[in-house]
Amino acid sequence: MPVRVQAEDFDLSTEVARLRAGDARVGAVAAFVGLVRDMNEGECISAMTLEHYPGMTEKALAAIVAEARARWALFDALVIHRVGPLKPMDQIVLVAVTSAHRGAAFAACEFIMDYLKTRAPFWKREETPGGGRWVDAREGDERAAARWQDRAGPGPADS
Amino acid sequence: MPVRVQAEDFDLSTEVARLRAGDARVGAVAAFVGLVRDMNEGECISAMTLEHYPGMTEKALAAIVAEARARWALFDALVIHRVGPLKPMDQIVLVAVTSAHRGAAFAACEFIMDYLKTRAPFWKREETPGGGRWVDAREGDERAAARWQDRAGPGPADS
Amino acid sequence: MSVRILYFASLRERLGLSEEILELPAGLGCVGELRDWLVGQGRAALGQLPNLRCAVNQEMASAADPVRDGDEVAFFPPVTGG
Amino acid sequence: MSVRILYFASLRERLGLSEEILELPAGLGCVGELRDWLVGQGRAALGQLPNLRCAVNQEMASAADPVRDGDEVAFFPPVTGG
Repeated sequence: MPVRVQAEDFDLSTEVARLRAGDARVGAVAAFVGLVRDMNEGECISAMTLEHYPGMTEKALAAIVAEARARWALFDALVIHRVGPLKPMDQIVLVAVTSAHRGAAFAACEFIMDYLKTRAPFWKREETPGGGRWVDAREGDERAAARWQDRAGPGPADS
Repeated sequence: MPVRVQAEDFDLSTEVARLRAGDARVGAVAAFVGLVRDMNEGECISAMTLEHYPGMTEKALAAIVAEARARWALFDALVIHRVGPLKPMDQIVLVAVTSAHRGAAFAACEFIMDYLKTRAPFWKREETPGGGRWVDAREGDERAAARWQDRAGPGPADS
Repeated sequence: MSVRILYFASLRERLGLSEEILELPAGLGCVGELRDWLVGQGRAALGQLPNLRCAVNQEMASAADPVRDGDEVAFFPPVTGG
Repeated sequence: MSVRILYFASLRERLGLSEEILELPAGLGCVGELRDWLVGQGRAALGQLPNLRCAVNQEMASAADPVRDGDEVAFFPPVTGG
């Protein structure tokens, strides 16, 4: 299953090893890990809670992975996203993709993160000294996702 | 030390954990692992040997990392590159970077790989059924590295 | 017709409600009409949230998308995962 | 002047030589002149390799870069790591 939404933590090496297990065609693994920071928008963060929309979240992530696989020559792809209470330095999300070459791997991994940020139904609530607050969506995330609409295919590193 | 050239294998989780240890400012880790494939240029690969230029290799890698740190707001960066005999599915190279945001992390990680591919003195010799052969440099790698000359700064995801 | 309605995140908190099953009056054809009707039924926060987002049957939807009997309709603020 | 010369990868194999310390004749001012002189001294592979690359004192160099007494000069094919 290329998509997992879970409260439990994950181990990067274990997940990447499983993703490429036995596949000697894989020349490139690109991986991204998102983490809880102890500061956001100038305020100290003591804890965070991630809410999601069970059912839709998994479908949205699977659709994003399917689109990445349609755009780039990937062997496999994995998204793990945690939900529930988290604290600074905790891992939030893992995206990992395997490909023959690095250009496709980097592009697909960043594409999945950019689309996840704008299309997967997760919401962050942060605890600050002034109380709890829901994180506002960042305009930069919309721009990051929009970049991919002009970029249908692989970059120069794939030739 | 952000650069290591070694015969020994490495563990992705251990290296990433060490890279971000205790730093709660880190919101994003981008990592790349390059692997030995069992096919290249249409021929089966049974083994590979990586030669390097001791001394210059470490300097070249350190210079590439320094340039990445000058271009993007990174907290830390790591390059591990193996040398000596390797076989299909073995890990060759790890590049990992930490940043507050994913745009800088992705860009810096891909930049380091693109520059490493064209500027760090490593040479691959592959064993094929027809005998040993030195791998030819790929024109696509030069183009991938050249892309960064027009891109001085962060991308849209960093705003 | 009967529709299951879900609210998430800040919207859920403001409404004090995560889910309801409502019998809708005839003539409510699209998501935008449903939203306006809900505001009139006392779900005022639905009219106050800038950039309100919506999904119908777990797919992102816009105000003009149709709502049919048995649908699951969700309202929520812009997503902030990752 | 005395210069340490290194050869790597396919060039090392073709020459059957990884390193030599040579006393150069006066008037050899740059990397390109050194390369041509070495070809004349029997290191023919140096003249046959397309895209020959060079480093002086462990920094990438071009044919016009100077060579000085005590320098470490390396010749090699384009790099293929990663």
